[in-house]
Amino acid sequence: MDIGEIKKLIKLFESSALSELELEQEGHRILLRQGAVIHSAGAYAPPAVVSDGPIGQESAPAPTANPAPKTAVEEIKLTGHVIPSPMVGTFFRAPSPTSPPYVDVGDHVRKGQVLCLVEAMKLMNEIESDIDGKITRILQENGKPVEYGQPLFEISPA
Amino acid sequence: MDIGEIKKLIKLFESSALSELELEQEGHRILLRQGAVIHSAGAYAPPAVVSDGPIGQESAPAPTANPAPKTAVEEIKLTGHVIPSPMVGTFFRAPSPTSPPYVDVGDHVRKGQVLCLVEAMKLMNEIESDIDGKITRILQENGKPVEYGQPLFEISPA
Amino acid sequence: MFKKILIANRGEIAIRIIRACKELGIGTVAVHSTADENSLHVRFADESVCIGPPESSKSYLNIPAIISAAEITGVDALHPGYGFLAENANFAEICASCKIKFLGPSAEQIRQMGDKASARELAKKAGVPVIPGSDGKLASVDEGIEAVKAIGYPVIIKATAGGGGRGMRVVRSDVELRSAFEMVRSEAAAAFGDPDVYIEKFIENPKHIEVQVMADSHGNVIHLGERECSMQRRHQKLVEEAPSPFMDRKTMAIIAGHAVSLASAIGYESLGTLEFLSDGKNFYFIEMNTRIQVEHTVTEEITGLDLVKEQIRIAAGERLRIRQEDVTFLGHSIECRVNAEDPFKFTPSPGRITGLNIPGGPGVRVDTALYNDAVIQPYYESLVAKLIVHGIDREEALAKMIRALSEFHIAGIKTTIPLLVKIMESEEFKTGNYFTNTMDRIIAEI
Amino acid sequence: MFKKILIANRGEIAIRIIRACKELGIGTVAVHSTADENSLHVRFADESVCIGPPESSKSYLNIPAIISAAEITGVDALHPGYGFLAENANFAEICASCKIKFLGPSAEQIRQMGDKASARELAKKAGVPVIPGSDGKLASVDEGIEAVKAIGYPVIIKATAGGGGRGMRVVRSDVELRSAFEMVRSEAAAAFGDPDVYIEKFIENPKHIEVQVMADSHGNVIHLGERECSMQRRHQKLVEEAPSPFMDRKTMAIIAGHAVSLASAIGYESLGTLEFLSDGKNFYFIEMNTRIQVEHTVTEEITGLDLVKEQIRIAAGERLRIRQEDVTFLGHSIECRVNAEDPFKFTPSPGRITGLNIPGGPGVRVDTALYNDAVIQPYYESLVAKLIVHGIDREEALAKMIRALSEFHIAGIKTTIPLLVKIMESEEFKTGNYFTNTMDRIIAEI
Repeated sequence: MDIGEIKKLIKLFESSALSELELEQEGHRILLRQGAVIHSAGAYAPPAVVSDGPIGQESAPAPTANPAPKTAVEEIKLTGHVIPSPMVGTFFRAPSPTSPPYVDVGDHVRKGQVLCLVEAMKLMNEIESDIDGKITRILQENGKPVEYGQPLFEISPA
Repeated sequence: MDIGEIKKLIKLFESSALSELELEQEGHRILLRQGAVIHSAGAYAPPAVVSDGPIGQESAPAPTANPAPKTAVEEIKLTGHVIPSPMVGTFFRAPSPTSPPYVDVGDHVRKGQVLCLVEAMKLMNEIESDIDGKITRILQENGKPVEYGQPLFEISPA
Repeated sequence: MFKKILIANRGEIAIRIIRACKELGIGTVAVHSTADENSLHVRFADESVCIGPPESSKSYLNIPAIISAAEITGVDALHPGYGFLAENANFAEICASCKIKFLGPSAEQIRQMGDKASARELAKKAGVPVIPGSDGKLASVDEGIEAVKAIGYPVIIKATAGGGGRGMRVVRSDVELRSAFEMVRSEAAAAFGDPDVYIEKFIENPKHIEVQVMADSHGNVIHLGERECSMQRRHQKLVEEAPSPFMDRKTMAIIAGHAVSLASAIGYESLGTLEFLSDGKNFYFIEMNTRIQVEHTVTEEITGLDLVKEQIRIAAGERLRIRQEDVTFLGHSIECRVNAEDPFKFTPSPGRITGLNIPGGPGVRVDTALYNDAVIQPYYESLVAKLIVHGIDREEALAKMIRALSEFHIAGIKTTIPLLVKIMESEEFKTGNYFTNTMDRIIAEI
Repeated sequence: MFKKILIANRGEIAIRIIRACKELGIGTVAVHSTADENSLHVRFADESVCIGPPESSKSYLNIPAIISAAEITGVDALHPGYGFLAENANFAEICASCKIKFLGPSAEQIRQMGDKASARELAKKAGVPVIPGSDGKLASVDEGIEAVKAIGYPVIIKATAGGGGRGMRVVRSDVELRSAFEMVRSEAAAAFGDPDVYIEKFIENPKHIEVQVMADSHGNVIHLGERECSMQRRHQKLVEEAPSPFMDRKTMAIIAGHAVSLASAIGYESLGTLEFLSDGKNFYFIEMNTRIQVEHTVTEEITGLDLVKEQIRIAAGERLRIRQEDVTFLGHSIECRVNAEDPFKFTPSPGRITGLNIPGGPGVRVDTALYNDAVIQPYYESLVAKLIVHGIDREEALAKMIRALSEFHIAGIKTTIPLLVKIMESEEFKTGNYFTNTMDRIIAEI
């Protein structure tokens, strides 16, 4: 797809009533959006109502200040198998502050192997791997809070 | 998939009630979205806010009860040259209740010929034809109110 | 005052609480299920934590997840809203043990008033009238006839193990009682495996009247007048108003006095609502809600007070800022509950909002989590908006409600707005002459 | 009472009037230009008539078209709103001659108070203070110095033919007066072709205070307290509140008394607003508006009255339903005007609304014609919404306004919301210590 084609596509899109257009072909992908309403296609898309729109509401306050890790993680594209946090709590990579971590990037893990702890209500919950594979990423920081469903590890299946 | 095909697809999509359309074929993928905001492209489209939506709000009162003539006229497709009312007032086809009408369907008229009267604030305003041609339709009822811009006559140009 | 409050709820009440916190300069933490990721309560809070999957049992009712969210965000108090965990004594206890101030009364008070039998006993002890009856199961029909002597007909025979409207019969004479007694016993045995029955005074056309009380931790208890909640369908309130158009002021003053007595007697602390049934002359305490109510709004409108703020101030240990004699009632307020339901079949109607117009103008208030493009989830209760009006008198409030309902457009889902219009235009509502059984009549007519 | 009223206006005020009519059971006719076909005021009215093309001069200012619309729809009264034809005495006269009741005072009263010089004379006659000055052009600088003896410095030298802030100079001593006198004269001669000048007392930090009066056709005149309107940019009000946080109650009572005297003196009938400048101690009548004002809302909030309904009742010949001593003021109210403008450059920003969230909850009122997908037209004034809050005191009202502004999202156009947030958070507004020149300081700081 060359600039000329893209230009035509944009023109077409602008004259349409569409709010979003995504086109993938021959290894190219193009995503067009207009209108204030839609921000991101993912599950974390903010609702229309609080979007700033193309012109911005300069001093309109950002409505949500999510805990930091969430935002950071959202920017990472996860390609492998993901182990999400099954609960709200605090993420610990090791059984005690002085122990070595359960796993590190590059480690091979087996299904059922403990990967980390999530502390909730003073209880330490062991989080196990649900597949065999190699740890490719650790997505949360030791000692930091995690929400329900937040990705903890990325694993490349064996 | 070329621009022509995409254009057709967008047209189809826009005329549908869909909010999202994703098509994948032969390695191409296209995703179209339209927000809740846009209902119909026409200039007379009711605003989103008072539309009933696909399911209807059975007893939600019709927000506007326009004077009858307007609604009636809007349903007629006008193909010829239209003489609109240049003012709000009352439409009269003849100079007096006992006189014959200025024009009738089928009459040939000349540019500048008086077609009717519109009474506003006790003043009779003569409405003239702005082209030569044949009267094909009379769009308002004698003695009934007309709004600004409402079509009065349809004329087939000579 | 608190620094940060976690709101263990969703929808309009979560937003209501966030608004109160913001106006008091208190930070807010929203919790939400994965289904509510894009909800307004999440957007309007300062922080948010996802606590579980869509099902309430795994998210909004998930005590460990909520406590854990409170701990990782470092809040010093928690507001339960209504529904979900709002009247769960265990939850209140756990909050206390985790040094998180629960915005409500103590676990003990929730327990005392949560059990109907115990609440009835406490009321009797405090001299508050309860529905007279046999005070326990009847050994024989003759014992029943003896019991009626004290209370008079009509009475209702009820299965001790019954509930949900089953296993009960209204009788109006000894003859009827004799013929119905064994019938209800055998029905009860068949339906609940327990033949025991008791009798209770039957109120022909009952009004459901509730009294708002407010009690601080220093022993001060006041009431904020009554709310008329008789427009119900299957015990679900649809419309509430304040003051009651039916009750006379003298009787109401006595009922309100009883509400204050009972709250004082148990050393109550926080907002609370005492519910009464009345036939206009007599009135009987039936139960107490130890939380903020959906319909607290109508009391706010006529008193000018912000009940959620007052609730927070009480929890922070402040003294009530007004005395009973400072409470003034101005005009009349009506609330309509807009539910995502078929307005006549009452089947739920979840879905995406594709068009929205919210009424406005003088004397109109809307509490809602709706926005254009919001998705109404099938997992939770169907209340999507509360439309509240305030007029100089009942006539103005009613005209305003009809006007506001005509401006309220919600496309993409079905709502109860058409039903609410019918209620507002009914003769019974217009005259204020309606009872807990009036909705059946209105629905039958549709 | 009237059967049907035509609303000769558009936007939020047209909707405001339609709402009042609906609640009073009066039919409504909306008029609109072709640009406003899809506007909410057209949707909410019972009937609508298109009266002309987008330009105001050919539609909303088009007297024959409006009268004609009134005649074909058979209305018995007409409400002009504010702006457009609201203070056009000829229009009021034509309505009267067509037997259409104009919802405002008589044409004569509009004329009397519409002319500043005549209004000043009437005020002086009624014993109401006006800004002291030379009462006419000065023949020489010595005459000027003589005139100052009575009023004291500082004074302002103004060109008789001047206007729009040009041809004026503030002077603080005889020396300055002598040096500036001829300068202003030659400037005036150059700019307006007329060298005549006069002098007037200059008020250093003026407050713009207005008093709402209400007068029926039976000679009863009452006031509904003041509105503080000093937060202005180039004489355009941005924020209003009631009561004034700056004026002391004793002075305010005197000002309100003068407002009632003047309205009585001219036999005024309808709603009206008398505007005063004050330095806190002294106050001077400057002009009267003989119509409903944009900011009537804050008076409604603290009095509980519906001013538009009262205006309609007065026009229908009813007596005022309350006496002065029945008027009560409860709490505090603030209004923010949301304009479709760049918030810092003040350039208009018409366009399509692509996203909208309107604030709600307790004590929040929004008067607007906005809806999702509405198009803000470039032809008309830029006011798109009024956000009004009511709190138990000024502190609560201010916190509520900041909270409500944070919930107000309008996408697709620029609005003054960010500027309003800055005003609300400014030290001057917080303390109530602001004057008609405060906005300049706030804007300069941005």
